Amino acid sequence: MNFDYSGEQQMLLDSVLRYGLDNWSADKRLACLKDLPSNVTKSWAEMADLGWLMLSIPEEEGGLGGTPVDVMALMEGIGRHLIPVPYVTSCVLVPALLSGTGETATEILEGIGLGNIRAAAGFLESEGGFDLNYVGLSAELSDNRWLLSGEKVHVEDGGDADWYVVSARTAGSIMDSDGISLFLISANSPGLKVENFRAVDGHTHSRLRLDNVNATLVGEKDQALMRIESAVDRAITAHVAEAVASMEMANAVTLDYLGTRRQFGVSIGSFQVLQHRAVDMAIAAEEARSMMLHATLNLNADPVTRKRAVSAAKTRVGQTGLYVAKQAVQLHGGVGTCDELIISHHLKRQMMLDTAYGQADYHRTRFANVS
Amino acid sequence: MNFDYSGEQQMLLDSVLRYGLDNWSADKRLACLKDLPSNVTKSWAEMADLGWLMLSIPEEEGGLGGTPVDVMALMEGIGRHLIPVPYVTSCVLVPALLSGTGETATEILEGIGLGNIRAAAGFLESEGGFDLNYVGLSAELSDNRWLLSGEKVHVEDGGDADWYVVSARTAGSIMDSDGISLFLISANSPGLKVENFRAVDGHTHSRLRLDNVNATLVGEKDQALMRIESAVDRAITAHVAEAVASMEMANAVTLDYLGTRRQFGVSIGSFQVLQHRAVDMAIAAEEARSMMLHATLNLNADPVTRKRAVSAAKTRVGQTGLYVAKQAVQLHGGVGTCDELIISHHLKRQMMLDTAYGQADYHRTRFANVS
Amino acid sequence: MNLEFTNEELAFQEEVRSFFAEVVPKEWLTRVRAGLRLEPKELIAYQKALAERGWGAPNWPKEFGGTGWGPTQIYIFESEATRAGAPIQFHQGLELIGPIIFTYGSDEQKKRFLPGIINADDWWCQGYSEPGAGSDLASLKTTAAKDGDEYVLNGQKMWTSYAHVASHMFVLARTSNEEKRQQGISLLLVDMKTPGIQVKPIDTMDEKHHTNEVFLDDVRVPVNNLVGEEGRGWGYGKVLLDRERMVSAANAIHIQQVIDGARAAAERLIAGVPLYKTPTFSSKFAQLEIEATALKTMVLRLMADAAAGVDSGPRGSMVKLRWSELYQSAMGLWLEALGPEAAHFRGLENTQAPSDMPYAMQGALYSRVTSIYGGSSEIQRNIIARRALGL
Amino acid sequence: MNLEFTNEELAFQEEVRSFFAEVVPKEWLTRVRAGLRLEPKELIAYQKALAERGWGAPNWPKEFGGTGWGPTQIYIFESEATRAGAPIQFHQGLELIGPIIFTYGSDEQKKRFLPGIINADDWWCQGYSEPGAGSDLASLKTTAAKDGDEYVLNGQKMWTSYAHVASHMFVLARTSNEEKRQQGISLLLVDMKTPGIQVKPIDTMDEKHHTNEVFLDDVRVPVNNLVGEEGRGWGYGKVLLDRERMVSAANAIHIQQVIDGARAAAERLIAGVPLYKTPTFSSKFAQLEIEATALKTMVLRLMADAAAGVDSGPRGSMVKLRWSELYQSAMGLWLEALGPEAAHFRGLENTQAPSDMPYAMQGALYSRVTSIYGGSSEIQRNIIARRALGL
Repeated sequence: MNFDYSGEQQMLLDSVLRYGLDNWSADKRLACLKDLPSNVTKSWAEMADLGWLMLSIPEEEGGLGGTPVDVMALMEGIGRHLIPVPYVTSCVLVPALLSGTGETATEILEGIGLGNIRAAAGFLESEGGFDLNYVGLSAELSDNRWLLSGEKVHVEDGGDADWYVVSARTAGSIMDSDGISLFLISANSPGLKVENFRAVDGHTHSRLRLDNVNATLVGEKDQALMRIESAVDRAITAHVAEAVASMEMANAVTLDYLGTRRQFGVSIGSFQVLQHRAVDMAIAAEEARSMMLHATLNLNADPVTRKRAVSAAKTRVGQTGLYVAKQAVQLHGGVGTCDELIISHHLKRQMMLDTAYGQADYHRTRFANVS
Repeated sequence: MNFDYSGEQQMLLDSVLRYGLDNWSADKRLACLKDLPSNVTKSWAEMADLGWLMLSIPEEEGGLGGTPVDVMALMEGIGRHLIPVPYVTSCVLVPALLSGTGETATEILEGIGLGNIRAAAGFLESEGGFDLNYVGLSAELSDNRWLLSGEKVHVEDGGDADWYVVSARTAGSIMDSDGISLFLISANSPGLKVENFRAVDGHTHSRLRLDNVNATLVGEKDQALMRIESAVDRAITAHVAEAVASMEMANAVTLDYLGTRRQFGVSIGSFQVLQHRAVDMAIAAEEARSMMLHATLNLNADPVTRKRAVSAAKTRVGQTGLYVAKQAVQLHGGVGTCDELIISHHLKRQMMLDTAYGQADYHRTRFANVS
Repeated sequence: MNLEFTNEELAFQEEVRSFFAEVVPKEWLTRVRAGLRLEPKELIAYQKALAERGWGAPNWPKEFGGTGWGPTQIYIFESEATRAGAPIQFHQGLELIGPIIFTYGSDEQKKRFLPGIINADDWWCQGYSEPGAGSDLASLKTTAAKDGDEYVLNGQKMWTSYAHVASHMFVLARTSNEEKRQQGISLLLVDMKTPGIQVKPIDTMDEKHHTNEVFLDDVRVPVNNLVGEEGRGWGYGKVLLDRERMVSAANAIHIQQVIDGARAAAERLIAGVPLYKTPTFSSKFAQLEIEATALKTMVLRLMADAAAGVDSGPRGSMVKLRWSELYQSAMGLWLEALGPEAAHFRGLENTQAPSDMPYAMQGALYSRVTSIYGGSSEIQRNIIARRALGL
Repeated sequence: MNLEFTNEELAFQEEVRSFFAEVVPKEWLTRVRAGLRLEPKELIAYQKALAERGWGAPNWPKEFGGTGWGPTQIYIFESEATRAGAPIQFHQGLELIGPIIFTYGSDEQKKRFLPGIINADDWWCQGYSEPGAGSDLASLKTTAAKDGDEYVLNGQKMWTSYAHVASHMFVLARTSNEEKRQQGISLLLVDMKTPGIQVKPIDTMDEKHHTNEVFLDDVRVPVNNLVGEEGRGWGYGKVLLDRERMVSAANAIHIQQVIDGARAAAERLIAGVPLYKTPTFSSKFAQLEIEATALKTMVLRLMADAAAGVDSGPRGSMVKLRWSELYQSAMGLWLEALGPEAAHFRGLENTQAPSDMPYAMQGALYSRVTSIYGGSSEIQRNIIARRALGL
């Protein structure tokens, strides 16, 4: 039983923190956001050079074979400085979906690791909420080619992906656990329409409409749900680490503000009500960090244990993350709502992290029903 | 649109307040509790003399024909001084169940109004929770006599009743809305076993086991559910007024304590955290009073409006009442948990009031599902 | 004690209802429900329609062009506005400077400025807050130096809502330095076209331009535009204390619009079932409705107090506090109802999101400021503790 | 970084598990789950069984009769105790005075008193609080005047848990008046059979006799029973600061018992369905389990810090705060699970309620004091703000 990072993990975290501070710190952020796509592209290339993009890709597929704890260390750095790169999608989720499924996948993974390819994954459909087994998008085999038709309403970080991994129905009917398969499609496939949306936190998401799109089957036919759930749990857990680091930064910034901002002739940190609020925010961050460790260290456990751990973490970190970010804004007063201060950016990211892959209540229900 | 008591209602409230202060005030309470049954009997006789017991009984049945607002005024007095009499059961619930159902009922009601008879009502059965339509207790007609068999798990204030009104199944099956009828049974009927329980707030409740108990049908056969629901809504609303007055008293006592109790050389009311807590308690009481008015003034509306108003009030007053009472104990510190201070008695009563006829969450669900 | 309206009041309700049915366009609905202000030109059109009907200033006495309505009528008016999806009237002129002008202003000021507020020819903004002052308004630094027939204003104002569209601004400025910081502050009426005024937008996280910094650089204001007496501007705010409860009340009545917005969003199917029918969402929504019922009844009691000329104590502050909390919760539920697509804030390359998505997110972000502005929740609690609880 | 136990630790877990399977009677379960202390004779029997096995003082060093276990073993021990339905050991002797005696006491005191704590021959109570002192302990008034070989104690103690069953009491008393209120306070060990001690029960709302007032009237205590130096008693409490986190940790591990109690109560059918399967109850229960998971992981981190000899900062206070909140919530859920019969506190005339009903109500009422005693939640937040946040 041990909660310490190894020396290498600590070094990784320190480098990401330094990178974030140098490139995305509060004072540089507004300028970066003005030309967000090119700054993200620049960071992506630099992260590729640093080897970070191949962290969780298995060694046999050109990566570093990093563990969940390695990913957690990296995500702490990303979260603390709110680096708006599609890291979790491209470098955690997609590798977990593709790894070990064969040659095409290996090529894509190598490209991701080197920074040459970005990929995203689409599971969710209209009227399906966050349910991963709600898959109606059809895959038909015709002349030995898979043709996909249907819609994915939300693809996290789909905005600038070169490839999409999507779930499709190859057997059974909508909501069946069996009969779901994974497919790879290129972003410029004929018949694919990509609609992009900017989120409030600088990420770009997509809606996909497919009309007989040529696709490559990935992994076991009909039996992809377990793989998808496991990969999404990894993505969620990485997000959880990002959220925890963002909470801790928001707390640090707020604590600093409480000490320096003066009203009615005294520092506002001398007001007991604000002191106790800061304490509750600190406790919230402690709880969140504990849940992050709990989820991360159970990612390789049996599926029931893993799902309960991940959903518990997603629930509590969603709740405490929003609490901390909202209170951080509140304690800053009017300026807390301004773009100029970093604090509003933490709130926006926390809102989006809570939404990604299911809000707190969705995961509380999943936690209760896993068996 | 007007929220003022009439002159008569104000006088009624003032007399109950005076009566409570003279007989059940905090400094007399512990002595009273030591011989609770005889002190309740004494108060009951005095309340009969004051005409309070006949307040909500219709004039044509020997009562004063009081309105819901009249009852509310009286209950404010009872709640403020936590007078542990079975008023709501005997003088609000039972009259609403019996009135207009004929001769036997009129006799009972006259006896209640004069203080000669106490009556209680039993609806709830094992595995039925708080659902009033969950009725399995059977009523069989044999030689023109109704014979009842079965169980009622909780009869509010049943401890010293002379008569019980119980719901029984005369048609259909358990949980059907139709097929429920009301019956009157005497407490000393052969075949009736009464088990009594003391509650933490000084009230005494019962469990009834019936084995071919001779009973008198009251009101329309098979169609009693609407009457029961309406009567229980009146009882709940009276309890709500009691709870609100208790909250306001708990707040007043706590505010006084904050002003007088000194720690670390200052009055504890000077700590901002405790000030804000007191504000939240005051807001809770304002919300509760608003809900009390909302429910009371909608008691005679159509059933859907009435049910939504009553369940909304029951929910919010349950929540705010527990919040206020718990915080009142918390702000008093250790002494708040002692019998000696009145504040713990307010908490115990709030807990029981929240439980009676369904806790907050039960009524929130009812509110959502009424149509 | 009763909740019923008289026959007269019921007739009035009918009248108001048919008026709103006519003047409120459907395309306002989503933004109004999300608690977002409409565009200035829409608000102006709405105010002009009200003014034409004689209802431009529901809370003002008749002699100044108001309706002279009592609290019950105002309650009916706001309830019907809520029901019809009408916005809250822009309040800087109507509720903030208007009443000060008709209470303390000169006859000339009344004649010049009051009609423009009612018929929306003028748009007022409030120059009170300053950088660093926040809740501690008495520490303001903007100066107004008398120079002949004019005051010369210098300083910087902050959080000046809608300064970028306003034609006029009312400004608190220091005309002398006294020991007590609240003294020596004067209230001036300023034409926004006066040279020396520079308006700079403040970018807020909701990405809606609604507030500004205003730089005052040798801005010359005729002494005739001084309201009341020099150095007593601070005290004139007190007339607002009593009116604030009506602003809070109007906001609180309109909370139903946000709740309706969340409810409409929850018609979305989740795994084939409308979200509002799922037990966990349904119970959260019921909780919101129940708390809104309490708030609405608190407002009714406030109105009844006002009708009876009774002081309603801290209930105005309580209503403001609870309103902002419920607004924030309702927007949270709305976002939840949007599901995964809540993340779709702005469509790129001509892509459109369903109309309530961007507005719901904007409304949710905007809602955070409601527990900060107009006296933060913390300040409100300080006030209630002191004034009502004597702590 | 990992959560796994070593093979040695797994073997230890097996050993502890079979021990508890033997010594814990089933009839304790409901009371333990409701967070209620067992009867003194039951606690004594339990402590004697532990002592016999060599596990009487899990947190003490070996040299004083403790187990010498490290944090992981202690964690395993408490987790298995929790699982088996074992109570928390009575802590006044084990965690409060014992460590002070083995740190500051004389050899004679160690020899005389430590074994009695471990084998439950002695029962200690704590004479610290006084009427009116509450959280402000330094204002205590009880005096100890030296008279030859004895101190003569006079004063009144309050909230003295289990004084009515205790054989000994450790008392803070003033041996001199200094300017700084914390100075001049001494710590004395008192035999409860000494003449002049009167114990009077404090009636609490849970109707369980667990605390008392203790009147000290010319109580003569041998000077040999002074711990450490005269006038330095206040400072000896500091040894507890570090140990407090272990007490909080043990409580927090045992929270699972209360949660299991609520869960078992929710097996009751409501309209034919087990309550725990209804969506609203299920989501509240899940919330509780999730927060308990966070608490448990906070405890693991605390244990890991302790193992590494690292200061865990304010995490002990945080654990205490969150534990009391979760305990209170769990008891609330338990009561809700009881439904209408939650009101059946005591059967009259030989009537029996299902065994968990009275205990659940008693536990719910008792739970209120856990956010008050041992530094109220408000005091804990003050401490965290000052020590950890520097505010």
